[in-house]
Amino acid sequence: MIQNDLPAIFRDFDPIEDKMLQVIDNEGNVVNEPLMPALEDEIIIDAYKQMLYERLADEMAVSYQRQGRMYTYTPNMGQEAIHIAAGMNIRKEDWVVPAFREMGTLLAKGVTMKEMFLFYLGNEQGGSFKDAYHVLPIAISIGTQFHHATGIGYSVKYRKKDEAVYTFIGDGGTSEGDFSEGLNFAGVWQVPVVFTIQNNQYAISVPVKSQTNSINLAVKSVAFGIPGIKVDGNDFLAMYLVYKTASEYVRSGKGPVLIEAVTYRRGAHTTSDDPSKYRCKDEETLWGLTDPLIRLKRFMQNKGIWQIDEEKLIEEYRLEIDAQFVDAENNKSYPWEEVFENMYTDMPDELERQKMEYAQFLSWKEKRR
Amino acid sequence: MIQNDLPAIFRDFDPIEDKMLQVIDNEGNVVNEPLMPALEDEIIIDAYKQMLYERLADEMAVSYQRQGRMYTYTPNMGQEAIHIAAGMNIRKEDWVVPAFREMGTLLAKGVTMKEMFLFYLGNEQGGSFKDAYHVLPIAISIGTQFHHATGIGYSVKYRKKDEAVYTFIGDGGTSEGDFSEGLNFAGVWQVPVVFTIQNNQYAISVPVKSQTNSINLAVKSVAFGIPGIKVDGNDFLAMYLVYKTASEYVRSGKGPVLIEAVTYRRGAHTTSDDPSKYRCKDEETLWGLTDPLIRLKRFMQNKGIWQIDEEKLIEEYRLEIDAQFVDAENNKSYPWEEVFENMYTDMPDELERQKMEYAQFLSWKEKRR
Amino acid sequence: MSVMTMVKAINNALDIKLEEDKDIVVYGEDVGVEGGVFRVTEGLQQKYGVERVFDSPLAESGIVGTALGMAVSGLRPIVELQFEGFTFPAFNQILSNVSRMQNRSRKKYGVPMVIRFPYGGGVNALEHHSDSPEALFAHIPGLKVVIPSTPHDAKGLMISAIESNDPIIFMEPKRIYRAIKQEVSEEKFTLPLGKARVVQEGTDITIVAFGAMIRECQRAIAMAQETGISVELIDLRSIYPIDRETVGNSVRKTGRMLIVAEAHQSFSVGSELIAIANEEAFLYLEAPPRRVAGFDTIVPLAQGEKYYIISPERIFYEIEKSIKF
Amino acid sequence: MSVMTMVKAINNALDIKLEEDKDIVVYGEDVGVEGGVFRVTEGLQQKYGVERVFDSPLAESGIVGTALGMAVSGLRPIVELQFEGFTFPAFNQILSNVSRMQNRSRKKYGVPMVIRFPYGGGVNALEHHSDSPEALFAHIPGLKVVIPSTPHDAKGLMISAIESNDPIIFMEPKRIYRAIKQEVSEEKFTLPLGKARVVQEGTDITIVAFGAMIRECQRAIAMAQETGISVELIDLRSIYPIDRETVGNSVRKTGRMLIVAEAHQSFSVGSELIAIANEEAFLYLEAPPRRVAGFDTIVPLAQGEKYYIISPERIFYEIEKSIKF
Ligand SMILES: Cc1ncc(C[n+]2csc(CCOP(=O)(O)OP(=O)(O)O)c2C)c(N)n1
Ligand SMILES: Cc1ncc(C[n+]2csc(CCOP(=O)(O)OP(=O)(O)O)c2C)c(N)n1
Ligand SMILES: [Mg+2]
Ligand SMILES: [Mg+2]
Repeated sequence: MIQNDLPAIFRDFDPIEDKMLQVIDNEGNVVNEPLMPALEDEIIIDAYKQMLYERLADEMAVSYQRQGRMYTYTPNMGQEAIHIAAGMNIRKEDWVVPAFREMGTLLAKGVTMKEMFLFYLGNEQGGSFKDAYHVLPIAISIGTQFHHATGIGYSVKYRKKDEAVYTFIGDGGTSEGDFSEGLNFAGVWQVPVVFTIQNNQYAISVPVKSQTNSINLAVKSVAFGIPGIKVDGNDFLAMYLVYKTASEYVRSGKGPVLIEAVTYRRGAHTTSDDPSKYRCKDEETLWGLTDPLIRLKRFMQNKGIWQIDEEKLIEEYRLEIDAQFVDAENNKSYPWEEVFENMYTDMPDELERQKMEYAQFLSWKEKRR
Repeated sequence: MIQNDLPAIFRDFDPIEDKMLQVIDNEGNVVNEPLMPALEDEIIIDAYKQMLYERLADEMAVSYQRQGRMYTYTPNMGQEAIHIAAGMNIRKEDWVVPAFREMGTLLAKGVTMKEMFLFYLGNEQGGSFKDAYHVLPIAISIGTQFHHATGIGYSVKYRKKDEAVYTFIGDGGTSEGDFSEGLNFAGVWQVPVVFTIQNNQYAISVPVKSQTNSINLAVKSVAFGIPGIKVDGNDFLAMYLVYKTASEYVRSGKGPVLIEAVTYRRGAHTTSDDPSKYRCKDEETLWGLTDPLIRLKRFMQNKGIWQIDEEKLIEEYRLEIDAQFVDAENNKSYPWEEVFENMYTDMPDELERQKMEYAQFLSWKEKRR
Repeated sequence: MSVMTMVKAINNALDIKLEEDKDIVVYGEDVGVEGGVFRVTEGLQQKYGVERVFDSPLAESGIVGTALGMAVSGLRPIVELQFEGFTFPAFNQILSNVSRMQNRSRKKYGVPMVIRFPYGGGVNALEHHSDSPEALFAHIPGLKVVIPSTPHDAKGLMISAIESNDPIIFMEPKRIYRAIKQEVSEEKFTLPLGKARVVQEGTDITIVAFGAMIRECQRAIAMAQETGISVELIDLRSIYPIDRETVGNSVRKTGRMLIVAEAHQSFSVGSELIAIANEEAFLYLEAPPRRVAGFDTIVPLAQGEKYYIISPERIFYEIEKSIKF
Repeated sequence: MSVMTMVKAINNALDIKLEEDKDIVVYGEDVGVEGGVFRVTEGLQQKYGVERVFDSPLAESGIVGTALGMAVSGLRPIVELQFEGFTFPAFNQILSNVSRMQNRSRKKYGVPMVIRFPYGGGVNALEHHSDSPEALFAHIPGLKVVIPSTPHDAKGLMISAIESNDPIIFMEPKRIYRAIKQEVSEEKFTLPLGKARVVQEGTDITIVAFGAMIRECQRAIAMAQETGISVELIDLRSIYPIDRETVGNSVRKTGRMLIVAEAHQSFSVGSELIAIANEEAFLYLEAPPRRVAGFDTIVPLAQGEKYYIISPERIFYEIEKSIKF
């Protein structure tokens, strides 16, 4: 049963009534003054910078891929407000259980672009996010990550730690059994998990209306007795407010929450995908008007706090990102033994044997040359 | 999105408000006169007889098992109103996709007690429900049946047939991923399926409050954009009304519905289970007061249409049921070839070979004697 | 005849059957407008409409489970699972229901359905996109498991699979989806399920393989030929049932056997084939039949995959070892 | 020492570890108040509280998936799946995440967890309650698969499994849950994972088996002894990794091998063992190693199960055939 001590926004934006929380409109005008989060200008500027960094890193990743320097990549463009707002509310000790399209959040947790690049260059070292504290690797099998987050939530609660868990999924992912099961376990166990649906309107080519007949995605929370809220995912200030509220809520031990962040995947599904097959330019243009960077920039301009030399920043970021890419690209070290060595803590004899046989083959091959 | 042309009861008993539809109370008094279904006395009498038959068959099955004449059995006691009300609204051409605790509905569709007994005597012939039209065998893997029902619904819709599909699940089953996925597919495809949750308060030993944090089970329909309703599952008249309304709704092509029938598993989970380990006598006694047979009988008595010589009927039914059991018990025919012959339409050579090898072993064994 | 890739050949098979039989429906993730992420269903929705060729919600258990419902009620569904790595959310429906419904219902209900998906490594993919799980499906009684190695076979086997009244797991080696082009008849034709094909006759050693490995074996065989070794190559085509007769005949002739398959070595199709060789040709064996297989490890990402993937050279190495035994 | 059934021995192992290590939690369907449908967790909730021993919602994917979350964050979960037939909703979590997390995270995250469930036939059960799916788990790299055949082994192996930092599939032969009683130490002890046990030495033929089949083999061996055949019996204990050394040594000694296992014959543990025998002892083989196995059919319900289930007589029949080869 949902508690009565729900934060006001969860009551005011009841997904059953299909309301959506918004703070600024596409022009950057504040449409809901009372909800305006009390953020120092510095913080807003920093947020914009982080979004810009993600945007650039993403663009560059796409172009490295186009140049044939990297394998298939999954663009993030258009979804930065969600990632950065989440990142700003996630503390060092909190856990992130990613899906695969929240680069900005990973960066905030200490994952480097070099690692991301290394991952998309086909090296597991990159995907392990080794030095990022309490970040799980990407879970490609969609939906499964909800259970992992809930399980971590149980650990945290069991050990009475002050840690929250953040996990993500796409709109398409809400159809998987694990999505529902995961929320259901979280509801029963009342674990400190913030579940985010990034509703970017498509699962590859399939529009969200073909995924479900529900009035929105946030309302799915009702089935599991969890508070849910639908929010404009391209409105950084709205996302910030919601993450702040949700974080406080789950940290205070009141149980999990579900956020539907309404956004748009401005790029292709992956670099192997061609969206023109399944959606029209008009639609892309319309959604383009809601772009989170443009909106936050306009807000800052309206407010008179836009003092960013964007061109210089772009230049600077580009150099830095490229340096990281080149670093990753130059990392050609993948000793063959690595294939075997991470499978088990206690490596089975059988694997040792296979490794030895392979070494024999390699030395035969060497000799043959 | 849920249609606006929803039948009134779905609007009046919105599961979001946790309302429960009821027509008569435990004393058999009508508590909601306007909802009283217009049923001829004969029909009500017939319903009672069917419920009585199921009750007796169930009791006898338990006792055969106790006598060591049958393997583990799954009692139905207390849930008869749901089964018979469903059965009376399911037409010959409609489909039934059972879980494993809706014996009365199966009987209404033409399954015989002999078959049920044969199944619990360990013979697949019983479980195949060979002569019952459009009835699937029992799906033991909980939740999976929701997809089968939805798929059949798609067939029916695709081929423009006037057939509805009825499927069932327990309260525990609502936690399985397939429960949610199945409802979600049904919502998107708008198929003519009536989904029933028999909320008998327990999944083996686990109470429904440990299954989910949602305010009730009917409300889960909201997550899939399907109309849902919570109904007193021990009130035959309420169940009848709901099945009649739901059947008309799905047959008219408006899409699926979800029914939560609130009931109580008066018996053990199976004959190997001992409920005293996990629930108290008081609880059982309280729920006993809501027993569907007692209530309907009182209603009939109140209405003055109780003209059943129950003792005679019980005698008669018992004889008939026992005859069917003895018939099943005497069916000792299970030729060994049957193990192989139903696996494929086109039997693989490999299976032929295994069959032949087994025949060789059997003849060796024969000779050795 | 026209030149086809495997993608085109399967597309053509689906097209022919959709045209012929109104009971056939095709669905899965992105198979509609998009025509599948590998374009195997391209153009079919346009031609046959959204009721017959369509996108499903993103849920594999649902895709397979609803297909079973369709199959028992008169349709003949063909479903696509997007990658082999995403068949596992559907594993319970496949193992607990699809494979069992005929037996459970004592054949009251038939299960004419095809579950098709790309599988295998060699395409520089992310995790879950390079696996070869055929042994997992082949161990489940009630299924048939089919794997083509050429466009021609893909078409003939797919049509047979669709016409079969048993549930078929149809695994498509994605590595050669477009890498091999071949003249294939535009007409309808079928190939028998459960029968292997002798790709090339030989006398010194038998190689059994399937899918994308056939091409690698042919390359290795060319190397072997240079050293005067005559290799017989068998393309299984069907993993279950496995063609014991063809394998047995060959091994009785050559006395030696290698099995080349990408999957993890332990508990693989190779293990089964060694058992079969022992059962069928024990007295003829001149060297221990051996597996050239993937390791018991996760298939590495692109940078490490070269170690895992079976090269013609590695096959040749094993041929030589066996001959020298 | 005290006399224990396997149920009691496992319960005792869980008890010892729960007592010792606060990071251990035990959960699954009905494992709390009920103590599990087979009573393996009986009394543990009372003793250790509902936070450490508890009922989960009815969803196997959730049980395993949440356990993985717990394992990577410092707990050591032991989860029960109610029957082997209900492990498959969790198959995706097991194959796609549990088995892969160490490799995927380059060992940043350990996965110390045990997934335990009863399996196997011979108890007159409904469908899905008589299966032996060990080969399906053994083919998944990243897992270890353990099966005990006695109360003593069950205890020692369970404690080792719990203490292992790798994820363990622990399969409990339900048919001998209570059928075998044995003196077992009350103290804590472990048994090495991955090592087989030579149950009885012999010279004419090697039988490899595990779980409930050990007892059936012993009965067959008694029959063989009467005809003067000396049998060596190996209890695998671990299906993956499989103890190639012990098996190889034995087959090199006896020259003959039978594998006795309930699962469907094709693509089974038996197939793997025949491959191993060929790799390890080819020149010593005097007869083709053979599988005494279940058919490639669904395990029949009670009335038909007698045909499927492996009797001592059928084992003896195969011993004789091998010896006479
Ligand atoms: C279980 C599973 N099935 C299929 C896929 C293949 N796949 C990768 S991304 C994707 C679409 C996901 O859509 P959505 O959940 O909306 O996330 P988005 O890509 O839009 O961020 C699919 C089908 C997968 N990764 N996992
Ligand atoms: C997938 C799956 N998991 C576990 C089981 C074992 N099992 C059989 S009945 C049952 C409880 C079912 O509870 P509920 O859904 O409430 O139905 P009820 O038995 O109360 O009718 C369980 C766990 C199963 N049959 N299928
Ligand atoms: Mg999306
Ligand atoms: Mg129940």
